[in-house]
Amino acid sequence: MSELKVTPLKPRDESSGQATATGLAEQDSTANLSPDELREEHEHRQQHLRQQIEELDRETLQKILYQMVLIRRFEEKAAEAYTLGKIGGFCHLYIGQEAVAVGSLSAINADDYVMTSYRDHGHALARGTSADEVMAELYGKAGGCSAGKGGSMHLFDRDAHFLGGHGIVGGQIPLATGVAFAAKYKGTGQVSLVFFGEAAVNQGALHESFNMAQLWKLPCIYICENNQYGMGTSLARAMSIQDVSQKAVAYGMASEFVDGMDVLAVREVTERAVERARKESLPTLIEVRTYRFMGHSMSDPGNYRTRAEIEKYQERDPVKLFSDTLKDKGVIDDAALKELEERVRAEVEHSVKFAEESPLPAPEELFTHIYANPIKVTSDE
Amino acid sequence: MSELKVTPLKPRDESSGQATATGLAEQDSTANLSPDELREEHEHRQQHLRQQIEELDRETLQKILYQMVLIRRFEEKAAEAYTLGKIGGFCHLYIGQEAVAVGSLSAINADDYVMTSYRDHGHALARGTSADEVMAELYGKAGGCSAGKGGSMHLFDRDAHFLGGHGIVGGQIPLATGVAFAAKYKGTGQVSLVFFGEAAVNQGALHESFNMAQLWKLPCIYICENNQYGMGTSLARAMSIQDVSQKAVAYGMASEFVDGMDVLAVREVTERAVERARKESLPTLIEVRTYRFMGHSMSDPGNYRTRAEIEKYQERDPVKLFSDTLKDKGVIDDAALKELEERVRAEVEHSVKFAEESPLPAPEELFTHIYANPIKVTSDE
Amino acid sequence: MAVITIREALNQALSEEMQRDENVFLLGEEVAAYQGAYKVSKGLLEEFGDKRVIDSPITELGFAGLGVGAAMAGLRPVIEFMTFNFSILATDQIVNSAAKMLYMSGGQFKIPIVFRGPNGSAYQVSSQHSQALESWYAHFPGLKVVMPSTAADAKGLLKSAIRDDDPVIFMEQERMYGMKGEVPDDPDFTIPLGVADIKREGTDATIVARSLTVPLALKAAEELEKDGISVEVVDPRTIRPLDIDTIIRSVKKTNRVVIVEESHAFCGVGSEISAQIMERAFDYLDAPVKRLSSADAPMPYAKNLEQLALPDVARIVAAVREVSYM
Amino acid sequence: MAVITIREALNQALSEEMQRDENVFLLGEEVAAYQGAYKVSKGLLEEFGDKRVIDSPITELGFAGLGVGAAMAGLRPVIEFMTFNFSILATDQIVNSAAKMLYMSGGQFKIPIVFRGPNGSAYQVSSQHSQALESWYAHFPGLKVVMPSTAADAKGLLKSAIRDDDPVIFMEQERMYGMKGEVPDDPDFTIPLGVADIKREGTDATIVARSLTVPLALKAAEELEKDGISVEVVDPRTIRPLDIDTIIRSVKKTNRVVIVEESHAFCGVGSEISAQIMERAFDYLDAPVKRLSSADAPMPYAKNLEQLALPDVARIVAAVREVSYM
Ligand SMILES: Cc1ncc(C[n+]2csc(CCOP(=O)(O)OP(=O)(O)O)c2C)c(N)n1
Ligand SMILES: Cc1ncc(C[n+]2csc(CCOP(=O)(O)OP(=O)(O)O)c2C)c(N)n1
Ligand SMILES: [Mg+2]
Ligand SMILES: [Mg+2]
Repeated sequence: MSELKVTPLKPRDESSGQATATGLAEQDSTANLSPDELREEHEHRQQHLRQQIEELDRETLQKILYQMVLIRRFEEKAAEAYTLGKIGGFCHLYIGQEAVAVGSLSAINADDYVMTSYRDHGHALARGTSADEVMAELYGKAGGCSAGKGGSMHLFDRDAHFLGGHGIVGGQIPLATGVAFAAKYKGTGQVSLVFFGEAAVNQGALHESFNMAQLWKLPCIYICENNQYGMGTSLARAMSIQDVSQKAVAYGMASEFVDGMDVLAVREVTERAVERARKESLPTLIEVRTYRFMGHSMSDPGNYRTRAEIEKYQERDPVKLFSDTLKDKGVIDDAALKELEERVRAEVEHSVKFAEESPLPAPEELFTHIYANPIKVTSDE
Repeated sequence: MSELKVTPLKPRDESSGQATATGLAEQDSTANLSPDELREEHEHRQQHLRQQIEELDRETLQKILYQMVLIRRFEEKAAEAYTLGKIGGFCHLYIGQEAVAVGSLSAINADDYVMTSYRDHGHALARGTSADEVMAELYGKAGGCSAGKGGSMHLFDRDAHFLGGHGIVGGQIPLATGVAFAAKYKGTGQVSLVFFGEAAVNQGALHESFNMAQLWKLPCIYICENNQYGMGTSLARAMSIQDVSQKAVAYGMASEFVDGMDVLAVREVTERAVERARKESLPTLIEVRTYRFMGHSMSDPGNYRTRAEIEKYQERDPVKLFSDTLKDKGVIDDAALKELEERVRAEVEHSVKFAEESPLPAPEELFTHIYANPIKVTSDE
Repeated sequence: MAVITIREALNQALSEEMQRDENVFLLGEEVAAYQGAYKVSKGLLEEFGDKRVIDSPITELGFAGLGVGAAMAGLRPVIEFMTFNFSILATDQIVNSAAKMLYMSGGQFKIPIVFRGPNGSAYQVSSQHSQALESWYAHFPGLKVVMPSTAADAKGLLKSAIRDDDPVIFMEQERMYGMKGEVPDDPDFTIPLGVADIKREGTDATIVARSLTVPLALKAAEELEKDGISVEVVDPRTIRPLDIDTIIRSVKKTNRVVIVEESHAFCGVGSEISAQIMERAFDYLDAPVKRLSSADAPMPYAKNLEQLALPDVARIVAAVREVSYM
Repeated sequence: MAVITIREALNQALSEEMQRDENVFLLGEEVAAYQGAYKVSKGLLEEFGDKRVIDSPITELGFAGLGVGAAMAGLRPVIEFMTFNFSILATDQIVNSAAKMLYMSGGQFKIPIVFRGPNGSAYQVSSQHSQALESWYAHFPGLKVVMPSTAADAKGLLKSAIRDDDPVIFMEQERMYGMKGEVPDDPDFTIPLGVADIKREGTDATIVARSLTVPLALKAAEELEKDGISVEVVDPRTIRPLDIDTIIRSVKKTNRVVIVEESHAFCGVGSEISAQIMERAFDYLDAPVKRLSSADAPMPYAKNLEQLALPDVARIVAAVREVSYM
């Protein structure tokens, strides 16, 4: 099921430092900057990137870029198909947040577990679920990764250890905590990665899960994708403190804050958390400051944000940011980039073709998969 | 409905300082002390008490003592009646925690709101609900403060603004937050006081309520009665941090820690929180370190605690602590104390007589109070 | 009589009741600045300000409980669940606090609150977002459950629900927000809770339908009329308390019943109505009461499967034929 | 055959299944050090250690979800609710995660989990602590619901539930923990899910009872026998899936049915069974199916009112007479 399996890197030696919640400071530094400040800031990050790149092998860097571009183009195509009525229901795009899923998932092993919310296309693709199966799922076809029964919000891929897209805000947080519990119970050394939005932080399910995870020392990594809005409600209007990473203090849990437009920074933070989970069997809360470039879902006009605000963040488009760096670092050149875009285009085109040609689920599928062990109780049914 | 209405004191001028979460330090200072250290500690508190006593009028001090003794004797009698089978269901005694309800409720006005958990006898009595009606409720009689329908866990007294005993751990926390919302909405200047155990702190309901209370600036005072056990589970086995007051940090909420065996200290802390609620319309979390001398409920053998541990806390019995102080401060003498005990005995005896003589609820009461506005839909019912 | 959508009718009811009583306020996710996820609260923030139209964090258990507490202290909250699927997180405060408070306080604390929002299926939103929960809430004494099917009912019943002194679960349907109907202009027009409505008179068979299945039942009735089958369509409108007398009167006339519902069948409202019909009109039944419910399966995403899962006109027609033995 | 209490039978089932499969673990409030609030897990901490017998904080939603997640990753959790009243806080994880996971994942993730604990009334514990919730869980496809009424059934069914690959809601009854019965010694004794049991054979009338009402029905049957009324008592044991065939066979023999339940009537399991009996055995009924449920009121604390609220032997006897027209 996975074309783009992730090669885990050998744990880096200097990455074992105890994490600290540096949220408040960091946040202020990325929030409402002037264009000039932004460009400065941008330059600064470029340098940091260059360092990290020294340490990473070309293949990994190219795979990371490939995944980010794939998610971007795949979703552009999905949006198109949605407006054509090929895709129904709710469809939540990940455009703008690609660096979060790609960066963090590049830091874990193939047998670690991943779970997220309904905004799950990027995570499935980054996890290695084929574009064909994801697109077919969006189309509600039998060839979809959830057999057409889940749809955009409920992508699943057991082989890729992708434990799904979940629709109830916060619902995946206790689930992922249980996955971590199982990993510890079995002593497999696996970690559980779970993604959720900043608005999910206010749900009781998070409070209950964080307490259990820290109390029982579970290898769970909680990644809050703080895109600063829950539907039309800004973080400031929904949470009494603005610094999500500070929530960890109430549980004695380690936490970190990171810029979600910088894919290698996300990877680096995740590596530290993964090491903490594997070596000390401890959870970590990672607040990733990011931004969604599109509406909450395909049906959201998004009037609650100014064009200016959106453009401010688009100046730091994570895909462009990373490809520029790889270029001026000489990891790829225009030709390679063009070739990569070409491969992505082909893969996306193929996924549409695959989805179009995949059959609808057979009518009898309505009644399959209700029970793993169905019990026949009556003759006349 | 209330014989022992509380006279609110004029707000004291020096009580406006911003609260701080001094929990950790304080906690360590009260936990596992040697008998000698305890006596020292005890002396220290005696002095603090003497100061406070200067500022308080005799009448208030005597009322506070009276209420603590009333609760103690009332519950000793209730326990007796329970073992005789006069009282059924769950019966959670408050013995050992009297200083919490009495101290904090002495700091609010008659029209402020009070809510608590199933461990509610003390709060009802301190709020001024008559011993007769409370005992009759425990007996399941028509004369009970909830007409015999609620029982020990669900005492209610609208006239005393006592909004009940609630049975679902943590359930009263959102409710009290809503009461505070209503007070602010109406601009009445009332505050909402809600009591809950330390084990309730782990419930999602608290997390959701604290965020709303701080976000919307609601005049709600959250009093955690940390008696260190939730049934048979110690705080250490249920919560990843031991310092309940620190939970407030995750919401930017003010919090304080106070020794729950010192009734005037509880009163003082509550006064500060009440002032914050009235003047700034802000919530406060107060962690009160206390201890229950009896089992979790009448049916709990309580094997999870050592005799030694219980005796350690009984050395600082809040009722004795306070009466001793009033005595050597000359607020009361042995004669007065004897007279007070006598009045209490009479009141408790009377409550038993009242409960015994009160009729059972009439059979038709089964179907009253289901709806405030019942709708007759069918002829033949 | 203006012709307006159910969405507009609900919006009018909210606006009028908020004008009428300043203790009424609306709280929920995206109800204010966003004008409501389904625009039911359009314009209310502008009309009443952010003191009375409040965007809440995503904390269903918390704000449901906050509403109940506010009701204890004398307000009349209208709590919107973006959909009733999310109310599943709040059932404790609805069932243990709202439904039982008056009773366990021996009559001292009434809870005048409305919990409202869309219930049932939408358009391919898959299993976690397509649930019909009326049987859950109707199971418990202390709650009232209302399910309107027309613009007039939506407005008249919501106004009654807000004026009612008990907790009311008011269930709308996303697929119906755009449906139009005549609504009286009188600002004091209300429809009493607990009164069923004959949406169409007939003599040969009775269809008991609610919410989304009412328009389907009416279409089915038209088709059946062509074949000379005269169908009566009864809409209980209020599920708890249930106006069973009106249903029984119809059954005694037609002797044949089909119950159509969007919820699952097992322990559903249809099973309750069916059981009560047997208990009260056994000797009048010429055929066993038939239930037509959504499939006994979680709601699938695929469009073709979703259509199979839900009752439709063709299946209603077939069901009526079946009980009519033709 | 040893004679043991239902409490001991459940304890044996847990112990044996934990010995049999190391992926089985027990988690809940007070299940370990305290030996269980009702002592069902007595000795298990000592036998299996704190890795597999775990005291949880009071966070029902959280630990129910944790259990479902652990099941996704291959464990077989047994999650104890101190009582099912508290499961109301966890319904989201049970109904939205456990029940739908296999379906929405297109068959990829099964959820082998048991949620167990006492359901229904206890002794004067008032309205928030006396609720019977079987109809809630039975409403949803994806869940299985089991309610044993004897020691043997308790042990055999719990073992089957733990071995089953689907989420099972296993409902006990506090008033029954001390009831004794014969239980086969064979450690591989199990009772299949989905199979009803005739607890007593009879020819004149059928009582369908479950959990606490089974012993009451048997007492009523004895009394009725004295007046020459031969009563058959059918215990479905599994509510979902419901072995309706066994019930129908009995109805076709006796032609008269009383359903006795501790839950509220409205949209209860009794309404479902009644509706299905009409649908499948209409022509065999000599009288309408009668339901005897707990009062349509929250549970009062007062002992005399609590007794009035619950079905008892006298009322069961009267109900059987009523359907027998004598
Ligand atoms: C319990 C629940 N309440 C409400 C919703 C409707 N809803 C879906 S997404 C969403 C906003 C969530 O925002 P956030 O958690 O920040 O994630 P994001 O969409 O920004 O990725 C809401 C209110 C839901 N799905 N579940
Ligand atoms: C939601 C819920 N879960 C479990 C219970 C059973 N129960 C009643 S009290 C209690 C312990 C609560 O401890 P704490 O909150 O510290 O209050 P305390 O009893 O110590 O005053 C438990 C588990 C309940 N009533 N509600
Ligand atoms: Mg967000
Ligand atoms: Mg406690």
